[in-house]
Amino acid sequence: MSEPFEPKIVAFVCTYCTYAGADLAGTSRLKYAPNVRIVRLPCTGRISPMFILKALQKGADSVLVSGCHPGDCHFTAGNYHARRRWTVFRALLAFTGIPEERIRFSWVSAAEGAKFAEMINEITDETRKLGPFTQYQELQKVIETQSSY
Amino acid sequence: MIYSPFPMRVVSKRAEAPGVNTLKLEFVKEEDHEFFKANYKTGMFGLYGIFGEGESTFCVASPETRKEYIECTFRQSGRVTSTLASVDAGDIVTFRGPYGNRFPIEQFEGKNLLFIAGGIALPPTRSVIWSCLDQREKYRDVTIVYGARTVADLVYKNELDEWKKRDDVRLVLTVDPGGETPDWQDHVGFVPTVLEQAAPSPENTIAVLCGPPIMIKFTLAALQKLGFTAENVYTTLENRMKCGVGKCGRCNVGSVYICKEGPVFTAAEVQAMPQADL
Amino acid sequence: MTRILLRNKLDDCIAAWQKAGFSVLAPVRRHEMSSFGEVQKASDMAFDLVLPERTIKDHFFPQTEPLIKYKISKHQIDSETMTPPDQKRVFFGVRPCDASGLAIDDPLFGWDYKDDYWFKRRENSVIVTIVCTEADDFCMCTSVKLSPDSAKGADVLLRPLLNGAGWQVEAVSERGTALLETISPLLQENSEPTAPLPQVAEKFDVEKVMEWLADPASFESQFWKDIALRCVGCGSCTFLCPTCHCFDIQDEGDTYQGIRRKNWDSCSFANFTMHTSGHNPRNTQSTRWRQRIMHKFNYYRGKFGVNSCSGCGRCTRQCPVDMGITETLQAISTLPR
Amino acid sequence: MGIQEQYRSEAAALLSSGEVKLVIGFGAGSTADRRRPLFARTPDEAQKFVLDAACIANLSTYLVTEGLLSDGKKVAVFLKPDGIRSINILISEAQLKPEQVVILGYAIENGKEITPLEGRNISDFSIGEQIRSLTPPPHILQEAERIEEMSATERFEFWKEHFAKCIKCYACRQVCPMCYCRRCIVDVNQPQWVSTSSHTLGNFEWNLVRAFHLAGRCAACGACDRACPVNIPLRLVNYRMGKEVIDAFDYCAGENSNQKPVLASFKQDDPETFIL
Repeated sequence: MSEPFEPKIVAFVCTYCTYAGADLAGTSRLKYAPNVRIVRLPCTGRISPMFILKALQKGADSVLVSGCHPGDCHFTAGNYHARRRWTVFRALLAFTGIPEERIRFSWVSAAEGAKFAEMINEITDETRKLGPFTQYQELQKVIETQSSY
Repeated sequence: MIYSPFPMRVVSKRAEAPGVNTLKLEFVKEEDHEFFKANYKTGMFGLYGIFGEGESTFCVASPETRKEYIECTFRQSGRVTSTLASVDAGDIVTFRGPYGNRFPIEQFEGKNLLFIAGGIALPPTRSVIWSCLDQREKYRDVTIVYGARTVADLVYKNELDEWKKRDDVRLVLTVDPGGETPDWQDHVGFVPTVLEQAAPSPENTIAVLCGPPIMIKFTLAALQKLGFTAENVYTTLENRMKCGVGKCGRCNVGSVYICKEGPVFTAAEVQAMPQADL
Repeated sequence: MTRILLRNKLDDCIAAWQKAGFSVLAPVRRHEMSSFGEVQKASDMAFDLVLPERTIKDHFFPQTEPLIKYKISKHQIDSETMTPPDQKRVFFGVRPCDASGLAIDDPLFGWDYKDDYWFKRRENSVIVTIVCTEADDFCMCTSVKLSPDSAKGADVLLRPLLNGAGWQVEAVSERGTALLETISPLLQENSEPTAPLPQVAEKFDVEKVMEWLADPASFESQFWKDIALRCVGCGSCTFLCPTCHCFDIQDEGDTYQGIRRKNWDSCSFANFTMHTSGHNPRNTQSTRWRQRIMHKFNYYRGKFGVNSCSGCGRCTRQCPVDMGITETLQAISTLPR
Repeated sequence: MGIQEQYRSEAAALLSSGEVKLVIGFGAGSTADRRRPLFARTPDEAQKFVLDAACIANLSTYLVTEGLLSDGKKVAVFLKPDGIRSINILISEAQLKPEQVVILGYAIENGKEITPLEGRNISDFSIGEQIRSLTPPPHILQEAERIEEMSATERFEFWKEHFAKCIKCYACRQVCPMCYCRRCIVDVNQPQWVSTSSHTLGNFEWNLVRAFHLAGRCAACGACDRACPVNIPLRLVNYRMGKEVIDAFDYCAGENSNQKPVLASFKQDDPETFIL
């Protein structure tokens, strides 16, 4: 491995708060790590655990899920529902050996551009320390080779 | 290898009816084309695919007398057909085939031909129609009865016009009641009824019948009324397929594998199958 | 006088085969499941199993198999056909029912279009069958006209010695003869008696069953509806069957690249025959169970002259609701007619 | 009169009076220690019912068979407390109407003694306290604890080995009373969220999705675990999900039939310690 490891991070964000927050970070010229790929969704309530699995399947090293602070949901309660789901899904991932440090959850409002930039930097640094999620990525590699099982 | 398809280049795409498209495909590799030319007979089917989405089974709509291209006509309904419907000229799709049996058109020589089709089932019929019309001298009277739900749902509108103009083809067009437009000149009514009114003679006549199951059922009854025997009526069956070559185990009706022993059957053969499995 | 292979020579035997370029697979217990797996020494093998939970079919018709690798760009698609590995393999300790299963499926995979994925593996494999000395409540080979010492599908047949020290060895095919040559120094002449075969009771009269199934009136019999009531529609009986061969072809990947795969599929699944239009020719569990039985004991015989069942009994053994071929065929053979 | 005879005659009476159209119970199986689901439509057929300590299956799964209850008629079913718990969950998820189910309840103690349970309608049973205090069998508990103590890498390897065996026969789904979706997420192909192939990655995804969909809905009957032909310890992951839901939301699925499904409801002060 001659090239240094650059983590791939996928962020699923709600359009009303966190995406606007990310936008603010941009317009405020706050610099944050370019390792994050943002996927914008209407609400955290729309962020299915399937998305997280898909991101891992496609080679993400970390996943961030982020939306409006409790009480601020554009659809009133989407983030409350999402929070319950995350709690359970996070426990499931932990129990099956997918490290908790690789799946992050946050509330970032439209005003928190700085928080967003800081958080992305932090997650990128930590993921860099964790290294690539080879355990999961191996599974993808294996299916590309013919085997007699 | 057995499940490896031929790459095909899309020459053109033609919208036939709402949700129905025809693709004209040419072989990318000459050896694939040679194989197709050597093996294709009217009635056979293929698996048309797009890598990343999968394969879908439908007939080869072009006749065995014109093997430069493959034409296929399909309704957009699932994952594969939706993607196939979105290709443009120049794109690469795949074709696996030709598979299955054929309409025995040499046995039809010297006979009158009656073609009956409903809706999206004109494509398989059209393959036989052109195979016969391209050797017109070998056959006697040719009658085509074609119906669709609405005028818009009629496919191959250009060819319908062409057949209409020919004096060696009798074309009977119909649309279901309510499906006609103000300027519709042809029949209004269901295919079986219109067929009975047209009253083609069963004498020395072969009927080729393709359509949805419910239409087949009533049209067969009408044909019997007109004096046709089940042995002289040919039809095609279709089922979900994955391999096309008799291995994947899902297209059978009773003991008959549609992919290997079909898709062309006489009505007598279809009647001998367990009807509950159709 | 016949030749025998002693148990204590088995390690040498494996070594000899490995030296000759074979990998050796045998029944193993791994991760709380028994199946055929690669072994390095005799102690890896699980000889006490009547039958491993998984069949040998897994190694000829894997549960998922890459067929074609593809890369997509705007006006070009590069595809590469993937083929099974060339590895030569010895399957040691196969039960007669599992070995028969392979022979039963050969004509299907060779039906006009040859399935190279199956045959390449078949040609690279030598089957060493060990005759059964034990049977359990679910074994039913005798009911389908096979036996605990059937040589069908085998290249070498081993008969356990009564004293348990080894096996009497007999090559039953050319491939078997060639395999035994690689270990000829390890075999010895001997006339030890072999262990008796287990008693496997005939559970149904398969002739009577076939006769009933062949009767067109049976197709719509109420029998199917009654017997399949408790079927939950999982695929465990088909996936654990040594002869079930149905599959699906699926593309897996993203917009630019991926793999077309051949995956096990099961006639028990509702989606198996579902048309895109929503029409499903086999839309109830009873029609699907009828298809399974008809296919095995009527259609397959009509096409290939053999029933598609080798009597291993796994369908009943593993069924979550205690269904299976045995019960169904027993019921059919006792139907009033 | 033993419980078996008592329930046989009760089933027969329910059928002959026309109160129920069908009784789902157990009959003799293919070996001495097996019992199989038996469907009785006539009083005569009810005489074939067997009820003893080997009747461990959760028959409530048949109640969600497509079309079974659509005629509004009643069905009687033999159920243990875990089956009754399933019925509570199904009612709370609007999959069953309480008045359509007649329960012939029984309990098995110490794996051998079998006792009848009082009551016939779901409202007659109060199993709340019982199931909340119900701990899984010691071997499950020990195994779950052993996994919790592993490092993430070890845990991943543990499950990888188990999921590698999965053949996607979907027996776990098909026997589960809670898996009543007409179209399961794995059967959806536009888009294809979970790959249908049963390679380890596809199996991993399927098993995670299955476990997640059962979080806060599992009746802990163990049917999936028993049905799995390749012996994946599904009960462990179901147990862990159930525990999480109790710990985080003080919610125990199937305590009664008036619950709001845990993932379809929320409290404003739900815990969120992990959220940045």
